[in-house]
Amino acid sequence: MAGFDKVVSSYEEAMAGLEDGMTVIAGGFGLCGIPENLISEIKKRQTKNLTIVSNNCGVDGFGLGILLEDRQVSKMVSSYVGENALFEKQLLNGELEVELTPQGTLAEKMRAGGAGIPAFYTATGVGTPVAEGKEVREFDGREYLLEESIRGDFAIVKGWKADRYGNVIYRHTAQNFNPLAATAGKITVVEVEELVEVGELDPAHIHTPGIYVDRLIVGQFEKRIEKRTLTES
Amino acid sequence: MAGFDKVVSSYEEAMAGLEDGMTVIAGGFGLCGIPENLISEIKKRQTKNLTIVSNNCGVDGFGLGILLEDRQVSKMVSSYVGENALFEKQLLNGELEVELTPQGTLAEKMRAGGAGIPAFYTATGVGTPVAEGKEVREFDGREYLLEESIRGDFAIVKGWKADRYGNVIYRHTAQNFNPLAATAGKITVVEVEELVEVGELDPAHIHTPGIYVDRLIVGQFEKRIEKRTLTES
Amino acid sequence: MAMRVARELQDGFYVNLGIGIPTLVANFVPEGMEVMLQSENGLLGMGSFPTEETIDADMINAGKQTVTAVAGASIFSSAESFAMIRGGHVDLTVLGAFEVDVQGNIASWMIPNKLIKGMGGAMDLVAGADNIIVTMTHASKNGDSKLLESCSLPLTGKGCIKKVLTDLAWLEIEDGAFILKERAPGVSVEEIIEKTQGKLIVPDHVPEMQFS
Amino acid sequence: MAMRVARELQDGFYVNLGIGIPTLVANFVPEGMEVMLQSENGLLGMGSFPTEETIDADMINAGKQTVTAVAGASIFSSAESFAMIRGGHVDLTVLGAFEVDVQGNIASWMIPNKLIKGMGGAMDLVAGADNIIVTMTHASKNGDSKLLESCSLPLTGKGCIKKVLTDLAWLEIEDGAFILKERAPGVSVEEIIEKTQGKLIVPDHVPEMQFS
Repeated sequence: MAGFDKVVSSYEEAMAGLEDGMTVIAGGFGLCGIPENLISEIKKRQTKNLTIVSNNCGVDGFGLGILLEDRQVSKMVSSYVGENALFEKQLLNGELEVELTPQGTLAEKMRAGGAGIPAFYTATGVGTPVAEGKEVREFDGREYLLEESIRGDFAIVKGWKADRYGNVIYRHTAQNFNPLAATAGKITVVEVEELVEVGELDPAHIHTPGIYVDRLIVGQFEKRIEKRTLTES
Repeated sequence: MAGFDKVVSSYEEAMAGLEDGMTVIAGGFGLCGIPENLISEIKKRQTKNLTIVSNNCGVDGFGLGILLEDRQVSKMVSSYVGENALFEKQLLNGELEVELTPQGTLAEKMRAGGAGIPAFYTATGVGTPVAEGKEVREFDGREYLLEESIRGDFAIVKGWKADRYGNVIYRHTAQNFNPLAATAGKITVVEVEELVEVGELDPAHIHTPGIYVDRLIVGQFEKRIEKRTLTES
Repeated sequence: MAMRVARELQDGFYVNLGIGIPTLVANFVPEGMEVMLQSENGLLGMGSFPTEETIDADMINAGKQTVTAVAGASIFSSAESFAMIRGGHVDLTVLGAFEVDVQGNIASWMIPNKLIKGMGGAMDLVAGADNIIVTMTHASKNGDSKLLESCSLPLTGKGCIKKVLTDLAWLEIEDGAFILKERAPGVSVEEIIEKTQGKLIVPDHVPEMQFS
Repeated sequence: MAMRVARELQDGFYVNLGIGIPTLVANFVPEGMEVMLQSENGLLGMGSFPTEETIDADMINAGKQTVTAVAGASIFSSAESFAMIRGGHVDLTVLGAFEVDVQGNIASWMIPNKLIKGMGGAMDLVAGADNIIVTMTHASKNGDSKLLESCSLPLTGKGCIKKVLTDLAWLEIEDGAFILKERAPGVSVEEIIEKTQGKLIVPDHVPEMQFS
């Protein structure tokens, strides 16, 4: 790897350095735009005691859900974990700690982490269990909570197309948390569907500039659909 | 104007409702990507006692500089005002109040204003005159300043192409503060070079979604170059 | 209920419809009126469900259903999506709830020791919008009122709800009371009084809902 | 000076070069090494100045000069640009100054009652980067040292500077002192001592700068 070439040749290499007890920030919303193969690699490595920051925790048997099977995750920071029986079981058993975080606050925490903003105020969660232990402060007559930013040892991200420099674009709503996660990892690993030539992406269309990306790999994706809904006709 | 059609037919209409004493947030960096004609319209209206939030204040005779000629501006919130003799004169005379704000903090204040974040912490400016009167707080062993967000009665923005719904894209580095300003106006007015059909812009390429835009107008632009630098050959 | 919500729409409204019942509202947008649906996973301009030919795993809504985008849609990150929501740029938010009380508090995300799914975007939605309609059944299956003097479940938001639509009534919240504004077709004022636990103000005349 | 700064570059570095002298560094990037220049107005991958044919008012750098973009460049908003800077994603920042002191403080933006241009992005740059090189003349035109025990002008940043390059020397700041690391060609240690007001540590051997 010389200069700005971020491409690595294997998933082993992509996740090299991941250790027990680390924090991993993952892109994706539901099963849409999740870094499927990077998650599988984490399972393969059997890294334990991980803190995972991700809006959801996949489903039983797919996505981040597979990391629950061997109890690799000790803490989840998520906004919604509804569709996962194993998750609920481990949570109720006390095997898994969950920090439920409002979706917009979670997104902003990731962005802030990447942007060198250690904390910000938001009205979201005032007067709710989310406010417990947090500073409440008034601005302009309204109450706001102080929320601290999140950074991860690793960020795992699913892109659509990228060039070797790590400039990434996302496809449709598979964008979601991915560009935010990408800014917030000490080591940011992106897997994409397609590698394009440097210069092929319009500079104004790039969602994640290469400066945020440490490692890049091209993968094959199942892209499972969680709720297949069709229009009649 | 029905539904989502944001197009207005005159600059008078575009700036209707601007009153003495209001706060106007303007996009642009130097003379690049400035809303030239919206600024001219403000001059024409002779609105007084304005607070202008903009990274720069144009130059003598062009851009925001023309609003100084008839003393329409009572306060500027800017990071850099170096290239403007009239500005410096009014500042030293005490006719003009200036709140010098670090460029990144200014950008973040606009974004936060649009995003419902009343305040955030940043390391920028700690231990400098910028910190005067501001809370300093430690996170993870480092000191940060509390900075409050900015909103404006109007935001004036220069785009490249837009559709009638107010979806806007910017051209090259004329993007700069424009998408941030666009989110932070109670009334956001965008002038563009070209109107395209609804559906012509790729949803993933839109820099400013139409939800932020109240009025849209197509204009002619001088696009003056401040420092013409050429390569030899 | 979706039909009644649709009456609150205005031409040019950007609307976030929660998951479930509220989604149906999209089907009742009046002729000649344009509204644009925001889905908090990062889509402004949500269209109908796709066909077999156009279904795409990369195009879903906040309910994780496959959807399409209308012409003029924009797609963005979750941070940008909640910047819109938190920043008050969405004109109307419709969402479900377990309980609402006379102080405008809402509980919609958690039943201790029973249901822990997470709040998703609901806390951001109720904190960011001025104009919120809560849609829910007036009472639970075993008859307990969901319109309370004080919410018993963990809150989603404090003092943020002003309009409630149930299967029985349209109510507004003002000065610590529910004001009964409209009855659902065929529902008596007495039934609404009986099934409302929180303070209820009943005007002399309570019209039946109109749906046109 | 630009040649000496270029020696601090590493292959794959993202670099923000201030306005003025530092910009020249781009001309001395060693053969076979790639660096990418960040310009805080929203451009990563700044290229050379344009020709008459390619000049474009919409393509400028932070010094407001017309520039081009290299292949693989990206363009973004000012908020995104300073997210990169503030978030510590830029590997090296080079900028000018009026004064630097032994505590690593820097003053570069204001001379009271004389020069009020504003700090631009300088305060963000010094707060966001770990690796900063200040480039300036060692002394002012009337001979006053700019390497001080304590800055006299309003600060741009506190305790953030570790490396200083002047027309006379390369110095590092450690534990409340300047450490003299290298002399400019033909400059004596005595001259550097004479023109440095802040505490200066002079090792036994002070090599002359190498530029290859």
